[in-house]
Amino acid sequence: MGLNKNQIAQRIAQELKDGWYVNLGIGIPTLVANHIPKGINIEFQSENGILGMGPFPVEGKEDADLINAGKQTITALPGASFFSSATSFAMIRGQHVQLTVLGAMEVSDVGDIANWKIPGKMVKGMGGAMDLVASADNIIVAMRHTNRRGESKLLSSCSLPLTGVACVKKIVTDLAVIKVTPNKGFVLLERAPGVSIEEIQEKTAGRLLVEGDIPEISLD
Amino acid sequence: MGLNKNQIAQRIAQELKDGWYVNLGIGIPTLVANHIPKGINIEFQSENGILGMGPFPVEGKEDADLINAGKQTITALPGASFFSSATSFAMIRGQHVQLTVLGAMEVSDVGDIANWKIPGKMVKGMGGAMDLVASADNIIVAMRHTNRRGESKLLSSCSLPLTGVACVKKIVTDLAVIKVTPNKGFVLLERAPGVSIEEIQEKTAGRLLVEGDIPEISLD
Amino acid sequence: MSHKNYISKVVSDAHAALDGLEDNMTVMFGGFGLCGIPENSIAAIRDKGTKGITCISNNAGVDDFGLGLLLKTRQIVKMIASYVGENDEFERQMLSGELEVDLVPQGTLAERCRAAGAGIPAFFTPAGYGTEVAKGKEVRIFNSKPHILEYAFDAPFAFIKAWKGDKAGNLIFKGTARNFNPMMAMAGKITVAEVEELVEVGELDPNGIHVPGIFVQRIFKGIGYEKRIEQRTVSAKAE
Amino acid sequence: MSHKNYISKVVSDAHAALDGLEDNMTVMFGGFGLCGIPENSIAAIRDKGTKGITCISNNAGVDDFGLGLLLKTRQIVKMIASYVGENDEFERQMLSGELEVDLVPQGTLAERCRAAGAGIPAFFTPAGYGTEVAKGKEVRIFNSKPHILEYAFDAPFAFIKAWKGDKAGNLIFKGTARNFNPMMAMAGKITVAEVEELVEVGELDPNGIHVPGIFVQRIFKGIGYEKRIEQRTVSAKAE
Repeated sequence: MGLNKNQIAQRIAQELKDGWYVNLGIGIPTLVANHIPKGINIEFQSENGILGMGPFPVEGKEDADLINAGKQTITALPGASFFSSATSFAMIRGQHVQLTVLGAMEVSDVGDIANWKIPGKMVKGMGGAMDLVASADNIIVAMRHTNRRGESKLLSSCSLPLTGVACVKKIVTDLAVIKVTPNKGFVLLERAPGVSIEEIQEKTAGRLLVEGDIPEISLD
Repeated sequence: MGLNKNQIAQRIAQELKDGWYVNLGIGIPTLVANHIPKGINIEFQSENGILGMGPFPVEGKEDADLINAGKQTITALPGASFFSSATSFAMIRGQHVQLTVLGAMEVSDVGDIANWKIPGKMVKGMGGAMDLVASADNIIVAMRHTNRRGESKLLSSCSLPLTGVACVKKIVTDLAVIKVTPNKGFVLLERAPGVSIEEIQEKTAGRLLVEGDIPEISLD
Repeated sequence: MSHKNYISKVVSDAHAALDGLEDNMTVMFGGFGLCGIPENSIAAIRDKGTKGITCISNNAGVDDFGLGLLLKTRQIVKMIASYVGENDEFERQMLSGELEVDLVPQGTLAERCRAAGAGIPAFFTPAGYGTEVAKGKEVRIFNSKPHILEYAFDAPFAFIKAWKGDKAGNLIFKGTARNFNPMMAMAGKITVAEVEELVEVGELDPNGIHVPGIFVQRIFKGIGYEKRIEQRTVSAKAE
Repeated sequence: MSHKNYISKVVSDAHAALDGLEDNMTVMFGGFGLCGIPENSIAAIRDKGTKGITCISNNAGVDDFGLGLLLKTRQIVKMIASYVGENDEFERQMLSGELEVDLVPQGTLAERCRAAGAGIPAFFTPAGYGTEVAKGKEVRIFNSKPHILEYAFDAPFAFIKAWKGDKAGNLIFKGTARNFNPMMAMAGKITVAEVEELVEVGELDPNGIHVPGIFVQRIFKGIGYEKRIEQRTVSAKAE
């Protein structure tokens, strides 16, 4: 079976630590904001220039001057601040943002990530992704374990143009939670309820270390 | 004879052009602000973080949070802005300040300047002087033509540790107005009322070009 | 007093603000997506018909708004940006080779603009190392981490948009409409700021200025702001 | 909601703010002259007796105030600054060799702090080229002008002072008391901000924040500010 998008986001939210500033990418990462654990205080940064980003506005309250990096209308929470793109990326490059969560098309077993360009297809640009992955101390990738053709997205080396090298620390997919280590490659930490280790092994093309008991992901 | 401090400042003020942002150093340069010609609009920058610096406050209105780079209490004029030291030196280094006026201990005939350190004496530091002289498009030095021992301060090469190289464009002293050119050295433009060309030549140790009529400085 | 205590930057309108803008120049445009873009200046450039523009902007607008207007008229020959999706005409011109595109990581783009304005000709950043962005660039290790050398941008003109401005060119932005505008103000040799509200000198708090007037050469009050929203997203209304 | 929407940075006082400050650390101090200096933190460091401090600060205070207090007690072993006049004890220690001094051009100092906070490990600047400041440094020509390579500063602690701050660490400065404080806030691994007014989250205008709370790890309300004036200069009173 595996996790759905919301469950992937919920599992990633378990990684949050009190007092972290967090940057969430477009797609599944955005959903992480809906699952902040009790007692954990988090501020969300959006790289276009806001700290303290809140939920979407209620209808009629949209403000063209208040958007996130996905160009969606948002709100600002009490304690928010606005700043320039230079200051925003100073926060990111200077490692003041403790966690970046983003999607990926491919991740290699040394932590390389490809998520911005498919040769032959229209290139939209890397936006802030290269700055984010090159800088963040802690990068979690949220993605499906395989692509639409059923091929593994966890590879020994990326086939697509890279966004960053040796930067991904953890991957949460519909099937598993995986740590990325420079020497041992992918290390299986948890599996989705009802998903077998064999299935994960089969769908992971890069080196995958399975050691000891692998517990099921708990979402409670 | 020669010009006094205020007259040197007054002559330098004639160089001001409408719409210029100007940074004035400590000493004679500060006095330039008292002589802005009619119809000329100038904003003064102080490198500790203000544009639109005004005169000293009236007694009782001093504010410890409002000083200039000489640590003197000042005022802010309408249209002023405050900013960080990084932004302040972005203005300076990025050549947004059109004119810097500062004092000097020595200037060479290729425009090198020494004004921050005397070997064997207590070194106080260069403050912002090195940034100012390395960056400004237009640097005018205000100083006496000779030092206390009567020795020329306009040399073929500086004997003191440099603040910057090939940067001074013009010098206004008690005796003369002198242009500094990379190839011909000092070029005499004007002489103080009653001061002879011979006296200026005698008191200028570096190469000095005297060509054609040299008018007297006019202060009206 | 025979002189004002400030330097007036006011020009009458967007058209007057373009004085000196010529074909084949590099031009910066503030904004992120359609947020905080200089709507009046873009329209005036379209009307003026300036050609051969190399455009530095984080995005390229949409088909019928923002920089999309200048793409439609083929006034832009090269686009330096970090993200150029959401624009069919852009895609067509790029794929046909009519439009040259140079993609730059967003943080690097921002910092290269700031560097230009701050007199920093080059700096090292980790962004893009190991990717095609690093191709041909100097690599150096700092704190055991590889970085690449990136250069400041040059731009004879920058067009930006602020919320409020005074006649001396001091600017204040609202919300996330600030984005690239402050650095491009710093970088432009001639920076044109259009504002929603143009106030008298002295009306803005000197502690609250986002861009000091020294970085602005021309300012005018814009008109008819559309401020289009690209992705209107809302929450369920509270009961 | 079971969680706050902000991250509280409040500590009880200057003493509590020093937690983790150990001997032989590099420490940044905001301020220009005696303007905008963290008076409470300096006093607390004196009381704590932390030794072997390498101090990054534009100035060194005066004999009996500012960093002069930590010089008197010999808690500072090295001073990185742009201007260190007006302090006899400083001069004595420097001439006797007790105190190491590294003089850095003021703009370079400011930019090296910002760079540290912005993840820029090194940048080129024209300041100091051809002078003793350039000794041993890499020189490179950009636009026919020589520049030198300067490195970001590292600092496990930064002590800064703001006018107002909220509990999430957002800061606002007043007048020229801003100076080095914002960049040092960015550069400090642990940045301690003392403020004259500590307000609730939500009281400060998010458009008007000078230093976003992300750059501040600890904040407290300072007490007994002396705010000494170094050069009291006045104009003749208008009649």
